Amino acid sequence: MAERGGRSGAGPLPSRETPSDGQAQELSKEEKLQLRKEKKQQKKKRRDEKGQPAEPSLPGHPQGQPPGAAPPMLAPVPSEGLAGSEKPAVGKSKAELRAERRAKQEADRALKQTKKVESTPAAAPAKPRLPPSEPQSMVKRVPDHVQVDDPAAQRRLAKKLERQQVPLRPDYGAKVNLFSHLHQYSRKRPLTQQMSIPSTAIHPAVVRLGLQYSQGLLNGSNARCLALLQVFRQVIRDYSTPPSEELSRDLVAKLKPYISFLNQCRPLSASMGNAIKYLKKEISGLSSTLREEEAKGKLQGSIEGYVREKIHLAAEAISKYAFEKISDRDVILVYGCSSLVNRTLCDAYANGCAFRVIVVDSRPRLEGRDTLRRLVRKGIRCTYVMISAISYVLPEVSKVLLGAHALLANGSVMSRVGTSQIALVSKAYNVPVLVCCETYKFCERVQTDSFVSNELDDPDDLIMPGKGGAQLRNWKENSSLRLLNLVYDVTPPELVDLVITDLGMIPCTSVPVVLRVKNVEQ
Amino acid sequence: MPGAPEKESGLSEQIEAFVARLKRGGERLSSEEAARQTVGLLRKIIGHGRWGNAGDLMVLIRKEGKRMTVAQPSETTVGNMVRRVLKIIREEYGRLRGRSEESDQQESLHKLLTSGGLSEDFSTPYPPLRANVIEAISELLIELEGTTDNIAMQALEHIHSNEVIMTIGYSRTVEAFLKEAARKRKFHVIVAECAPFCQGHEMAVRLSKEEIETTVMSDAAIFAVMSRVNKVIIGTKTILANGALIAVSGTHTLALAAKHHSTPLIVCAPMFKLSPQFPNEEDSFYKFVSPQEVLPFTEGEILSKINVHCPVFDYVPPELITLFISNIGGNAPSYIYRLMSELYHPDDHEL
Amino acid sequence: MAARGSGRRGAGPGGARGPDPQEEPPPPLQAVLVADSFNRRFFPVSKDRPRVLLPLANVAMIDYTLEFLTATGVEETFVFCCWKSAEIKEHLHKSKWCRCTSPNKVRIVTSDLYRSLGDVLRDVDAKSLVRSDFLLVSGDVVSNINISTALEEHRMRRKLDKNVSVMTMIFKESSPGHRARCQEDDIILAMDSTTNRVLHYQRTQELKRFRFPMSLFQSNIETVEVRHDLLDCHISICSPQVAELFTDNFDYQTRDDFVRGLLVNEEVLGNQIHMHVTAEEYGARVSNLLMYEAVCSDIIRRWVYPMTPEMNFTDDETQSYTHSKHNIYRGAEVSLGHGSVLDENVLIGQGTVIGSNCSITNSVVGQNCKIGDEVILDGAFLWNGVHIADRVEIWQSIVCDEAEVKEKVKLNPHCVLTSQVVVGPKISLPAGTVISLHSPDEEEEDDDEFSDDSGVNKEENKVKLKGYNKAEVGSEGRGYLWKADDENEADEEEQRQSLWGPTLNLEEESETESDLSLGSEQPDSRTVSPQLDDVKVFQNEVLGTLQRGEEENISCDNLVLEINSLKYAYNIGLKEVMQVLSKVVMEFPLQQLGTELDPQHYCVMLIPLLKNWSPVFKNYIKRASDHLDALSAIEEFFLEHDGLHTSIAKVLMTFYQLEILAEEMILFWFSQRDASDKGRQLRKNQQLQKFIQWLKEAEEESSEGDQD
Amino acid sequence: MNEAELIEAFKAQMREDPDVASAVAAIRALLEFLKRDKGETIQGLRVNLKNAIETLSGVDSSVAVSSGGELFLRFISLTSLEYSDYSKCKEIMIERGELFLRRISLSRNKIAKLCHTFIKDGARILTHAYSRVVLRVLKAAAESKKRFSVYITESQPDQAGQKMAKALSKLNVPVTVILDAAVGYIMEKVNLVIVGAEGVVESGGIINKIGTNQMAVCAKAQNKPFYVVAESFKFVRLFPLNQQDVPDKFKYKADTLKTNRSLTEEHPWIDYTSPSLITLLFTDLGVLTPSAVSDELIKLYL
Repeated sequence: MAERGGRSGAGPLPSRETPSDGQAQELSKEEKLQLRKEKKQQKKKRRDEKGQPAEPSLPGHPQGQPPGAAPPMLAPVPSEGLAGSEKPAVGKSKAELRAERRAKQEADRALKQTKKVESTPAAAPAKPRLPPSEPQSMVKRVPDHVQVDDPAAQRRLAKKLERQQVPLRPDYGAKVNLFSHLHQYSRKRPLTQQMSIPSTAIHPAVVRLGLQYSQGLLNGSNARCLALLQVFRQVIRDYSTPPSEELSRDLVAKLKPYISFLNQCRPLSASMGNAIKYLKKEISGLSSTLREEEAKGKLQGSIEGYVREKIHLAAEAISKYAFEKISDRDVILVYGCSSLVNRTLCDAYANGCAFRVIVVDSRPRLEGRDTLRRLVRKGIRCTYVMISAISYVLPEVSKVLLGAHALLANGSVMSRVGTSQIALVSKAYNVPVLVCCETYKFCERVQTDSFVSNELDDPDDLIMPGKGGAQLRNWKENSSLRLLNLVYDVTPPELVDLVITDLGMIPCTSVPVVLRVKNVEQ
Repeated sequence: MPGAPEKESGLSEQIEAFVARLKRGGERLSSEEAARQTVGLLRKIIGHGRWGNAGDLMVLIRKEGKRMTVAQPSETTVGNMVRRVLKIIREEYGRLRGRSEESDQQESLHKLLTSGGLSEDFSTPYPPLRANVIEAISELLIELEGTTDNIAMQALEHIHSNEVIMTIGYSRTVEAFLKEAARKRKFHVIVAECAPFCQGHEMAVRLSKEEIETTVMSDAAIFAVMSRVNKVIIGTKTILANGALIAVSGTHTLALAAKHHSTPLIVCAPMFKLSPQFPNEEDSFYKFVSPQEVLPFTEGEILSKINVHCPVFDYVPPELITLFISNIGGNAPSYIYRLMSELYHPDDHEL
Repeated sequence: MAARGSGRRGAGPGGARGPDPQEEPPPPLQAVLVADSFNRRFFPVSKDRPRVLLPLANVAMIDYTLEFLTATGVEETFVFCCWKSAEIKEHLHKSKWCRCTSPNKVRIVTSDLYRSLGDVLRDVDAKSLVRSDFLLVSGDVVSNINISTALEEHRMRRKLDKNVSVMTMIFKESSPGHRARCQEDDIILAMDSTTNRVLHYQRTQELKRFRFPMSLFQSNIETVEVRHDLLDCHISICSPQVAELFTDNFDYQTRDDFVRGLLVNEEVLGNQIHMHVTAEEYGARVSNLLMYEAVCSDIIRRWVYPMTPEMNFTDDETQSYTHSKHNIYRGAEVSLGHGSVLDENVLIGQGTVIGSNCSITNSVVGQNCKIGDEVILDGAFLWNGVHIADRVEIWQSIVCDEAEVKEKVKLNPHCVLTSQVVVGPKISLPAGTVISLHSPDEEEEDDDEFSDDSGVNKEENKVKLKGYNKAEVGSEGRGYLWKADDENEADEEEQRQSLWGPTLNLEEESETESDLSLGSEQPDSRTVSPQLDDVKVFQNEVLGTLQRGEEENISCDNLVLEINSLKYAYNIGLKEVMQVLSKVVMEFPLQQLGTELDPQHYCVMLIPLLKNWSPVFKNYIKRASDHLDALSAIEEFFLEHDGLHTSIAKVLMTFYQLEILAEEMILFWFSQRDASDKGRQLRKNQQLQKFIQWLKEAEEESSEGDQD
Repeated sequence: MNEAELIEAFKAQMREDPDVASAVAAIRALLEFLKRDKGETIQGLRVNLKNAIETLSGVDSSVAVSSGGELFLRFISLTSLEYSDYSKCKEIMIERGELFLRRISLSRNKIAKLCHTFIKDGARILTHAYSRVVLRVLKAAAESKKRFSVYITESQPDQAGQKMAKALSKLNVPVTVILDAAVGYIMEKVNLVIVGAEGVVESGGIINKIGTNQMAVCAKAQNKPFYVVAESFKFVRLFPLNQQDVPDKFKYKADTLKTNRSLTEEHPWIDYTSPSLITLLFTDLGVLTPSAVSDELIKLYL
């Protein structure tokens, strides 16, 4: 308790960070593990002291933003772990250690259980005639990255990571209450800082990819997914089955830490999730009779196949369908930067369709500028406005063309934040809203608002570059000021007129239908 | 009077400077200042100007007023103040003529039926008119001083504890309003930053200084977050005769989002922002600044091939607004027309 | 002199001792506006209207400049006019700037003797007009920059290390390839990014590779930055020293001379130049028609906010516009026929009538124009009172006041019709056509602004070109094609080039041609001036050449060739060539036989030589500056040899008769106040006086001759 | 002055000036009646006028007439309050009556002046049936060098739209006549809707030629502004809740009402448009929001 009090009362973040970072460098991995154990130990003790239920609502608790008035700062998980538990780390009885080990084993078993449950939906389609939206997928575990406020889940995560020898990424800055269940990372402190490189556990290609994700060099669910698959191909190429192991098992096991590493760098996109699911299925589907080379070849092939048909061909098909909907003298409004939409427009223009484009953009990402450059280079007439000015341009717009991050089973569209807003205003000016989305981005999740499962980007991005940024620059010192840099939002189905997919044009309410069909055909 | 000429030249220089400032986009000139300066100048004009009777005075005011108004159409308060002054002149003149108040109200069916003579003339000179008018104007100035506080006073009637309030950009009135409420109650404010100028940042910082829990977010997130908001409280540039707003761009989106989640939208605006114009000449209300704000010049060659727009204001139709809070209390948009007719004389609607 | 003195003194302790906080408030900001470009880039357009009065979006350029100055807090502006000064005066008197209420007092200074920026600044110094730091701009700068910060920095610097920094140039960040970046003004410069000090400054035009002096990088400045992403706004904050420096160094003609001069022998003068880079605001100079186009459309696209058409900053009621979507600006009582579309970025002046089914985009239409039916205007700039008949197409061209385009005419990109020209019907002008009522060869007569292309085979031109060529301007056309006929191809090139900037034909440009096209900015495009010893050697070489020429009387052309080759060999600037040549020639007689001889004898010796070599001189003495150089060289010579004073008149006479030196220039040279006392008493010499007198008369009657 | 004369006077008014609003005609007739009235007391006068109004609405059962009549009555009573002596009072009435008529004769121009600024260059306008005021407004717009095109519903059963179309094409405004059923189709093309009104009721809603309501509903659905232009003498003290609530005497022509057949298979001639569907009303009293209308009426009658 006392120590906790000290912690919550601790001064501004940096002062707390530095020691932890310092250790991150000097401590060897073993020591770290050691310390982690300590921490868990104490946590357990603490939990025993006071009942589980009370915990999350306790003010100033390390994790778990309590409702109502927020404490000044959230102590990032590992740092406080380290900060808290050095001194006791020295003396320690064998018994305690043993006890821990036992506890650990139990936990592992428990985890295995959950893993099984989790993997069922992936397996589910294998069973013929069974629609995927049956019980199993309902009991599907809530992903860790949306329950940061639940210490139990966090501990589970931490445990899992450390078993996989993946460092846990510290949260950054104070979070908005409403989003206290999400991670908030800082771009300036990537995961790799706390890793010994070359890492034994993680394939260098994956590390690179992870960095690219966390630094925001790779954006857009398509790009991210493609990159991921490329990396996996390389991983498989370099993989060799250790003796007395079965490829189909071991490879999956090997991939797991990679995935959770990437997940730490930046929560997986739906597209990536689906791709991974597919890959796992492929691997586990391998017949044990195959020789290693054949197996690897087979996997390589299936990955290529996936990329080809699910992404490239799909895009082609979509741009074909969309072309029917784009006519001369149209004024088309696009938002942000969607590779699919860009491609569609360029194709349409190449096919001699004379239309104008209005590119809408929003801080802090300003991806629209990218779109703008591409389209202009192709020779398309463009207009560029900020999202706040849409109600000025909309009267002249004839169609709104939007990309999507994922299509959820209840028909709502998950996409770059701002998309829903544009759909809303377009409705007010009764301009039809079209969404382009490949079917491989469809997922069984359902979601009704933009809060439950979302992603927080680096809050520092909101600070205005140049002289304008003066006000916000030292927001961390200001206890009652929060910066919210949301990544996605959810557009309710009634705001979307139609979805263009590689299977043709469908109303977005019939997403579950598509999912069912897909699963059956697989 | 002695020294009149140089007084006048000095005055005309002041007017010149004011007009010039307005033309240059009125560097961060708040509406309240604009109003006060306008009234101040007009008072000077009345004080030093050469005029015999109410008639020529009104002509004079109209002339100068017009120049100030056209200098920056988006700054409607200037025009409003000119109209107020004209109204004052009419009233004072009427009083001197010994006409009772209500007989000089804007034309109505009633008047159409009853009143005898056609439009009155302002030709009869009354020596005390100058003094009276100036006095009345001074009162107007005093009224202007107090507006913000009067609005802030009502804060507690509208904000209960623990609610989540959204606002956009920066507005002195709203700032005062929220701070007032914060003295008694705890609540959470979400500020849309309002790109490209991001006045929202300033707002957020100022609020958080008062220990109000504040969150800044980009404009794109307005709709995403709206579902958790209990009230939207915004300021505005202008209230139009039909109860619509000309407010900082992004407000329309905000209002639509509020409507979609049927969240009440409250507008804090002092009376001097009421403008008897109708949204037909929208274009003149819209104000466009340099594309630089949106897309930097360094973007290079593509600039010549594209169009970049950076409107400063939005038009928000009245049906999206729940309530107006002005320095004289709360009103529904449907009642704005009445306030208008009390503030301005119909003949002055176009200067 | 003062400048240098103070410069050195300040270098030491000044830097250490910071500025004391309580200073007297800075004096009212002054500005020097040069309402003349001292070149003829805009000929023939600027024959009818001085350049600063050309309308940008229907408002004269100079108004933008003045508005910029006023907005940025200038309280007194000196407008220096030369070419067509009367018109400028009139315009200014009518404008709001001369009202008593204007916060910016505008004083107009006119003189026909200004031949370059240098002259203006010398005059500023002579009249001692500026009291403290002042803004230096030319009358064709469009900008909304608020220089207060730059000014602050400037003053601070000057306070910190006693007046070492004499000038702060203002640049705007803009990536290469930006349309508003004028290729001619394209620069590359090296700066000290900590102090913002300019270390090296160089024009990039038609330079394949750049040379930076090693010293740049050897010097103890650790943060050297080489930048090519800057656009020169042609706005500079100058300290009074600048004017003095111009006075001290007579050869400074343009600001670039000054800058280079200062940078090259910085250690000598001990003066520095600093720079201020702005990212947000806008600033550009209309230096050719391409820039005209660019700046115009930038104004329409509101880059120069708040100086937008509908703001009507000139307070001219005929200039009130309403602004609506897609940057459409309409003046009062504009009438549009049914089916006519204003697509985007269009400005239409008051009282213009447009027929039906026209399509207009990215264009500016002046006041009281008449436009027929089914007209297509794209990137067209019509000035006031233009008449466009039906079915006309105009692409990226300029049609000046009261010009008329008959039906079915097509103007291809970069055509220019100056005022009152009539073209058509039913012809299509090829790209880059320039048509004016002034025939290209009448220049020499009405040539106030003395400049380059003096009489390139005017004789044969004289003969032809009376009456308009129907083939060129159409059956009902009126106007001369400003494209000389085959035998002087260069001339035509130059003509088009000088109007629309270089982008049009960047192919091979012979030395002379670029001279012509670049007008007074010409010296800049050459690299840093050479070391003195080079010049010495060169001089001897030239002397040798001439002697040989004398002995084996080689033809002048060959001599020229020789000299040119030498020039390149030693990398000598035209200026130096001028001086050296005249010097050598003057000294030639003395070289021949013993040093001292009496004036008559000397003249007898000299004059035939001059006669022989006049072609050589002619080849080099082209531009105004050349004349002055020659004259100064001559003066120098006579100052050295007091004995020969008396013969100066005779010598000049011969130069004049041989049409080597022009009378204006001689007069101008003579009228320079700021010569050394020796120079003055040289001028006292009465033969010279007489000669000058005679010249003056001659000029008067010739000018009288012009009137009728 | 007996009924026949009165009716004759009324008809005469309509005949000699086809452009006159029936309300104005009624008021003129009544004024005439007043002049010739032999009565000695205010009360008597009132009674006679009441009957007179009855007879007039017998001739023309439109809302306009009754509103005009009511207005006149109100006017009488207001004046009578000021002057006790009857004869004095009467001449005042007559004098003011003339004045009043002169005033309202100007009202259309006033409205045109107010409203035409709302028509932007290149606008596409939808209007309904034939309305003199709308015509005047469009004329004003055309005169101010604005280019706009107009869609008109032909408006069965009397095809009033055709008449409007002719009038407009005289002003060489491009005009298209559309089916009444095509309103929903055309709505997304147009920028604004302008209609006239027979009567403006207390709620701020209007009573107008059948088909107006559907037009208003469509406009609302597509968020297009729906403007009403009407002179102030069309304001009538009436508060219909819905179509049923509008009195039959307004819905059907006077003669159909006389032939007391069951009205079930008769086509109503007018419908009621609720204020929530109306963006703005342009009257000679200025530009009013629907809520301002009741304000006016209250001022007059309370």
